[in-house]
Amino acid sequence: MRHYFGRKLLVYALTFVVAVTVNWMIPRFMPGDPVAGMLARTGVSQPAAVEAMRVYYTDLFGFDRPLWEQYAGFWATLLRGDFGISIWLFPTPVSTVILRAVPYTLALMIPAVLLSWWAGNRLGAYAARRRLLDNTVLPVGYVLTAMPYMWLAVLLAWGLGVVAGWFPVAGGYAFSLQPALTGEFLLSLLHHWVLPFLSLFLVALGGWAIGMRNMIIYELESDYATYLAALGAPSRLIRRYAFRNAVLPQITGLALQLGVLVAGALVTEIVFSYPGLGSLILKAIQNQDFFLLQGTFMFIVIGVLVANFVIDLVYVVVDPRTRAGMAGAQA
Amino acid sequence: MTTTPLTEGRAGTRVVRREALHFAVRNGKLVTGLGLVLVLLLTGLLGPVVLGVTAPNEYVAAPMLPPSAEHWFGTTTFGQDVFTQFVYGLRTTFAAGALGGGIAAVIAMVVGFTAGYRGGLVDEALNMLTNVVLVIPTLAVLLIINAYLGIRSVAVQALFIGLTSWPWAARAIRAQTFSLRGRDFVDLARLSGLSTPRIIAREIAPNMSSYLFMTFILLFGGSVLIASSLDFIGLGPTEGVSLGLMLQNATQWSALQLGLWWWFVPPGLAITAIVGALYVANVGLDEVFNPKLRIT
Amino acid sequence: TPPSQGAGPPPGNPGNPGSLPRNETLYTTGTQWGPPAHFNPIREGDHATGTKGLVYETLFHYDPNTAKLVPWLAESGSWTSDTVYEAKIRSGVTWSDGKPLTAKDVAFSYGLGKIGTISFHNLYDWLKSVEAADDRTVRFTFSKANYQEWDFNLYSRVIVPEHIWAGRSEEEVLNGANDKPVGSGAYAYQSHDQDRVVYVRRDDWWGRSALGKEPRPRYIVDVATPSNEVAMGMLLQKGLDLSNNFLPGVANLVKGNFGITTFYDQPPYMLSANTAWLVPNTTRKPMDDPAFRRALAASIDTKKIVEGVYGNLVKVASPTGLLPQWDQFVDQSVVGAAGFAFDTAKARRTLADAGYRDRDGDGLVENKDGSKIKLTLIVPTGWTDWMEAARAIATSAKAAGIDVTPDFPDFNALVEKRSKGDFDLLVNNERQLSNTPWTYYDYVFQLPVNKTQNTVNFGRYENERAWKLVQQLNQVRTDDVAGMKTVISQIQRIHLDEMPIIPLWYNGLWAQSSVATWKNWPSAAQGAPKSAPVLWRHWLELGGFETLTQIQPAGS
Amino acid sequence: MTLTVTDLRVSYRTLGGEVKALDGVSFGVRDGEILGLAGESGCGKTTLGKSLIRLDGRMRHVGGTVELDGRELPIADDRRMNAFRFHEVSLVPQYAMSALNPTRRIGRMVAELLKSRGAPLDRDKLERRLDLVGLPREVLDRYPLELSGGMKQRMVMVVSTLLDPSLLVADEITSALDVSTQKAVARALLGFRDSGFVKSMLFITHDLALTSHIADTIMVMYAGRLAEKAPADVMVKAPRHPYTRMLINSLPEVGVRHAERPLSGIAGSPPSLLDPPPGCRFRDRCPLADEGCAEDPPVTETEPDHFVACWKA
Amino acid sequence: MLRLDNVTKVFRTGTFGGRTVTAVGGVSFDVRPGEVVSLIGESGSGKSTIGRMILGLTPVTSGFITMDGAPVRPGKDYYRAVQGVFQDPFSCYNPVFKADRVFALVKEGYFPRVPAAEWERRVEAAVRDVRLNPGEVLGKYPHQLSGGQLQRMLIARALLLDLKLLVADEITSMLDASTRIDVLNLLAELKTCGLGVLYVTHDLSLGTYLAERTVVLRGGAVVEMGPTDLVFGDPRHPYTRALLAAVPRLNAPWEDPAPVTSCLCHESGPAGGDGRAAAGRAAAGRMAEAGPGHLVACARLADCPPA
Ligand SMILES: Nc1ncnc2c1ncn2[C@@H]1O[C@H](COP(=O)(O)OP(=O)(O)OP(=O)(O)O)[C@@H](O)[C@H]1O
Ligand SMILES: Nc1ncnc2c1ncn2[C@@H]1O[C@H](COP(=O)(O)OP(=O)(O)OP(=O)(O)O)[C@@H](O)[C@H]1O
Ligand SMILES: [Mg+2]
Ligand SMILES: [Mg+2]
Repeated sequence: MRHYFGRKLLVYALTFVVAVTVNWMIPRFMPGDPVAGMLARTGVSQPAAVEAMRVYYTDLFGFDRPLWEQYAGFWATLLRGDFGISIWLFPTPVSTVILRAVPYTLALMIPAVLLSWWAGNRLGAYAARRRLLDNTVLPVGYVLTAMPYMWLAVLLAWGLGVVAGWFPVAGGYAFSLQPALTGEFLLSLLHHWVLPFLSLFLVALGGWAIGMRNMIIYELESDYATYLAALGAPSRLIRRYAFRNAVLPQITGLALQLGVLVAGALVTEIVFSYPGLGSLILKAIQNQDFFLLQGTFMFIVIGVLVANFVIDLVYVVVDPRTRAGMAGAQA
Repeated sequence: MTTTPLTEGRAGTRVVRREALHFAVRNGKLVTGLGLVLVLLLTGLLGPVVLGVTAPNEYVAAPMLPPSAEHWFGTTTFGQDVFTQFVYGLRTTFAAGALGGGIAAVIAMVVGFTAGYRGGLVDEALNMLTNVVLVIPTLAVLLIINAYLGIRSVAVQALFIGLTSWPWAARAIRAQTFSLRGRDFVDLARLSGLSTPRIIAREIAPNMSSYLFMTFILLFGGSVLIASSLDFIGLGPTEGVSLGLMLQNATQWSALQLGLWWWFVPPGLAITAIVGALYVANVGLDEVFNPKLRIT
Repeated sequence: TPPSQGAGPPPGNPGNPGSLPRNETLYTTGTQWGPPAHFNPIREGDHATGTKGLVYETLFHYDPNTAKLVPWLAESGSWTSDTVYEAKIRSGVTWSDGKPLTAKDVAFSYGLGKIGTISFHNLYDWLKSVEAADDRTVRFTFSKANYQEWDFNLYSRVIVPEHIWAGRSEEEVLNGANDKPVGSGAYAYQSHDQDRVVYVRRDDWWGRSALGKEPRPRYIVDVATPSNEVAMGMLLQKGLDLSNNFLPGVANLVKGNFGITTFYDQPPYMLSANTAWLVPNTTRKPMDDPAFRRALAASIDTKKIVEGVYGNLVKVASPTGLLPQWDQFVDQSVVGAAGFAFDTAKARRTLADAGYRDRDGDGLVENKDGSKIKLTLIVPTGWTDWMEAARAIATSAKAAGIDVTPDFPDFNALVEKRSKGDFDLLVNNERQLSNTPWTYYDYVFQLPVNKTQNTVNFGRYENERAWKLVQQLNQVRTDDVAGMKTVISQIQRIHLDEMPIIPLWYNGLWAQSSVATWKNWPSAAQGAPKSAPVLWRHWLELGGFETLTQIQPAGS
Repeated sequence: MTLTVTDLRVSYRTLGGEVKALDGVSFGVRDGEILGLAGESGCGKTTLGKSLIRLDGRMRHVGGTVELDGRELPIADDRRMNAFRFHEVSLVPQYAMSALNPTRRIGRMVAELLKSRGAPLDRDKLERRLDLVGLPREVLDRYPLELSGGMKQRMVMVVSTLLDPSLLVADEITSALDVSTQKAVARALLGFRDSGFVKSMLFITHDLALTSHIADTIMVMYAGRLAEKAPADVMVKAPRHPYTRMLINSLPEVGVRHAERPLSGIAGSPPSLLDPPPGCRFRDRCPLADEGCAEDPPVTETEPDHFVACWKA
Repeated sequence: MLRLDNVTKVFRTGTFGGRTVTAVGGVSFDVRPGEVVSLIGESGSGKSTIGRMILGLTPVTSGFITMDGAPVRPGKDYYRAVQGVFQDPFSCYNPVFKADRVFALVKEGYFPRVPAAEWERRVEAAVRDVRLNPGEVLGKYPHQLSGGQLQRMLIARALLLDLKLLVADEITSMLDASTRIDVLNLLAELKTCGLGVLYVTHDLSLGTYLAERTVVLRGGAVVEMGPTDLVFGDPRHPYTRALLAAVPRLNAPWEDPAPVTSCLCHESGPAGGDGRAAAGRAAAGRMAEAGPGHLVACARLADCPPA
């Protein structure tokens, strides 16, 4: 057990260091001067003023110090949870900007990932059972997974949003509301959440359904299933076992897919102007706000690492094989 | 006298191959999937030649024309012919998929074969690398690297996709190699004086050719999707036209809001069709090569 | 739920923190592309829209239609001598915290310019001192009277309350978020979130009685939409009342029956806001040759851009580049003699006459010394309309024999190239409509050329005479229209002969409004208001605020 | 007779056609009898075992009947057959190593399996049987992974016989074990029969020596047909079919040295079952074969309980 | 010819070699030209590992393996003289290629300059040497050949080289009883030509059939070794006895050896796997001599009477 987690933690630590380093390098090696860019964007018109401001802000952001010092400083501030100040949203601290966006992204991601996983697995298991379902669920599943996230999102926004008018197409809650713990506000949150959720959910759903269907078929061919069938066990029991065993690789799959799902969430948010990290990243890129970009990226990395770790934990709980293997139990 | 007891499990690959072909041509999934991809590929390859247009982004007609006999897919807000863009876009998209998938496959193969064959510390180290790349949310990295270097061409885009999308495939290949490495013919090749790279290339790889092909198919599909996502966010190549860029353009110029569905739907549908067909073909292949799946 | 930002219940509406009544709320967008970051009006470039104009105010507004300053916080102002300007501050103006606004606040606000890194610091190159002569009089003493530029300052600089700002450090003045702004304006900040700012009308605003003006919406919600198509979707859903984004293809919606209006109901649909210029790097061959620049100017099919890229939402610029609002300053005789228009044949002729010939038969001309001409036109990546336009420019230049290739670097990279002069051609539109064409000529001709040129004269064009004339123009009194015209005519002659910068088209004053909730939007129609229908930064003083007072609830 | 198999024909559907894996096999197993089934690889042993309990997807029942305790087994009807499985016929499969669900504790799996067959778990009985095969009771709380191969093998034996079936089919259950474990497992099987947990047994292996220790009667198959069936000692000492004889002669005994007594194998290989030639199937390899062998040899009872299918016997 | 001197193999397993498994501990024996030595033991006793170490497929952890006095250096020169044949003939052939590719590989590796016709002649000769009909086996895919044919072709392949030692790792366990005997007879023939054979098996009866000498392994250590008739005829170690007793014989009932309670060597419980303990035992209790060349790993051999 210690061994298993030691190894995992090593991977995570390494990933973290790599991510932080890549992250740190970004603004330093980007073409162009971020401060000059920021000033150019603000449209200050007097050349003399711009020059004075450029000197001032370069110093403020510390771009003039030696690289190693910047790197060390980056780690130091990072470990303090300080991501610096956003250039684009100057003078808002990056952490504030991110923390404002995170709840939206999480509210989108977590249900979409978990529900699609759950429903996809159910669906796949059903499909593996019946030819009719197999011939309907499967093609639909393929079409869904093969869809570019944004395309489906835009179609949904257009169809259910603009044309049908059932759902709003932008924002996290109605623009006429102020955040408050009222039913109206919560309802509005939900109302705005539906479409982005749906587009994420649908695309992911197909993938899981297909994966599950294939897994189940393999499991149903496995020796223990054959043995149970030879002993006349009802197919309900066999399927239950097969499902349980087929779910295990799907859990690993969830960990593998996390990166992709995050990416999907980002793109979807962009389409729906959902005020989460995705929209933020796009803006940070468009405005070359590297501090914000670094912050969001760091946040995503940490999020993915934590999620992976949780999945690892879950896996250990549900799969006796890892546990036995970890304890060093050999037959 | 026949010397060929057709015992199960010992049935060699030749039989598997003959059988594979037999099942391949009868496998609906495989045939539809590959057929669809082929049709689209041919459209992409031959379309531009047949149309005889060299600049798909030229303004050639009145803007916002709906589909007609003259402009099959209508025109854009600028008066570009959507069908011309579409066939060119198919080309680019296939190129991005093939290149990105190809690069990823090569990396995956190098890493997977090396790790699986060498084992030990090399394996551990490569595994670590794989895991790191796997855990890092690659699209986010891609976004950033893209923003950093700026992507001007499909080749560079494909390179980045290839560099980030290999880990799962490397893992899978590693596992396969690992099991093949234990097979005696590998030892026998060693005893015949073959070097490690040659053993991998000549003994192990041919054995997993169907597997490698399936991996490539999946990487290809993934590449197409990632490329279109990047294009869509505006991090695609700035020149030329791809299905993703068409989508981006259509969206940015409010094609749907203005009712220009013919600008927006075909590229998305084509991406879906390419990727979906590849996936379906993959399942088909799986069924062809894996007798267990065949009966269902 | 996201953390709730800002103040508690809105002052005008204590009982109901929840929903804003639709018929009293104006939803706008297109003014900013991200979360409102701060409410510091001193940071003029990036404060939340409305900080200046709704919350904080200026001494004057400017009405482009009458070309006159409109007294605002100042009830009048005048030059008491050649170098002394006195502004009379209105009495009865109070800050939103109840304290009176006095001349001392004004003196204090202008005094902030002494901070070296404040954006209007260069005012002090020619402004000697600011003092409050008494409670209502502010006296500005100049070392050099730049009348044109001063008027611009009069309606551009905000007045902040001294009793709050005096205690702030320089750092905070410059970089503080000022998230509880105390202003004198018609609206008070109510709340903001990542994608919106909400302002609520101050019913005790001084201007109701003093100006007789009352903005109609009780609430203004400025929505930060990330993209045009989303804005268009919301406009169609009637979730927005005014979109100040460039919405490509909106002409279709105006013509169709979607309840969406623009200033004109036919091309160009929009008023003009600024000029897009093609900037040649005049330090490079062959752009250092006026003849080549003129040929380049004539080679560009701007009409194709206007129609193809913008769907007729913009207008082809006059050869002088001066906005339509400045028509009176265009010397038609000069234009007639030296102006240019799209004419590929003429461009070819000009090139040939100047010695640029196609020597190797590839259809593209070479330098006089026979070397190849290969020019790159840079436009920031992601600026799709400009990217499209750049492609069109390249195509039509090629048709005239000039090899131009569009390239799309990142914005920051472009800024760096631009400021270092490391480019061939670029497109720029950074100067907006103002009270005087001087701002344009300042942009075109400013000298000296520095190692880095960060806001003006990117093409590094050096013409001492022209720069002298521009400075001379600056010192013509703003009511001396004839004097202005005389100087401007000479500048125009130089501009058209030398063509240091090529005007392309006028960007629109993007404004598309929905009539579902609010009506009487500014329009060219008879009887309709003519003010600028935008809430962009700096435009509230140019008529945007007046628009708020003109619109009416659709139901009324 | 517990089991009576009459002219059983089963084939596999393949691309090349029908593989006639069982081509008219008839035999009987008495109460309390262990029938050892031996023969070269591919002769149809597993097929026979499977036919008695569950035909897999590609198998087809072509003809013949199987009677157990006087009732005919509906072997071609998967649904009706279910009632007999486990209760009447049971199986210890070749793949015992992987026959247990890897993600369930064994005890729980057994309980669930029994419940699904409508028989409550009798924990005492289970534990007694575990004792009998020498398994600690803790195995019930373990996952299959935590058991060694031999332990799994014995566990599966216990599970398969929990409902005291009339017939137990044990297919190659010792092939993967080394000699000492093999011995323990074989002994346990005998114990099961002796304790009456199973009435009779079909013990399939290709190891004639091992069969001779366990089985009361040995049946040797060749290419989908019965070659010879006789009591174990008779089979070992006085086989009559040339194939059996050659097979037994090719088995080296411990201590037999090449230098002293070189043994010889059987040249050639069995015919393809896709399209077997008519007549005696051993003909091509048989030193005694002549024209007469071109006709199918009938199975004849040369002595009581000794059946041979050979013209020359 | 081949000597193993106190050879030990420790496998590192787990993350970065966190744990170790001693598969072989302190094994010493030798193989002379024209001699068959059989290596016998239960599954996991380290037989294959020894074979692989001799073939240079697995590096030795400690101890020495020498061939004609020179330490083993895996490479073409070594493999010219020492070759192996493995357990599963079906897995020795790459199913993708024709079976005679194994010959082609040999040519490529060792005789690249031999003309094709000459090579063909040599291959056919070798194939005939193993009593196969070249026309029947060449140019076919592995699945078209029987296990015996395949196994014999592997031996033919080895014969193409100037072979001195053949490591035969369970070469008959996948074969039918009748084919098995054919292959064994072939080996017996070869050894008369001076070939040394290390015959690895867990089937005791096969071990005795060919071998001059027998080495019994348990948990990676030698338990008993010596001339085959002595080891089998007069097993002295309780483990050897138990092993022998468990072998099913056609004509004799299973016997249960009298439990040797007094013997220190005897332990109940699973035998395989704990190589470390076995190695420790073997090192501590030196091998005692029970007869001419008959060594037993027993500290108190005198206390154990012959059966
Ligand atoms: N699934 C299958 N599809 C086609 N043919 C099969 C299948 N399974 C078995 N056979 C064929 O049926 C015949 C009998 O096979 P079976 O498995 O019963 O032999 P066996 O005596 O059990 O052999 P072994 O000792 O190798 O287990 C063989 O010729 C084999 O090739
Ligand atoms: N590559 C390896 N890594 C780790 N342990 C190994 C490796 N190879 C073998 N072992 C271990 O070494 C021991 C001896 O294995 P080996 O294969 O030599 O046994 P064997 O006697 O040949 O058994 P069998 O009869 O099953 O072939 C076993 O415990 C095995 O688990
Ligand atoms: Mg079998
Ligand atoms: Mg072995």
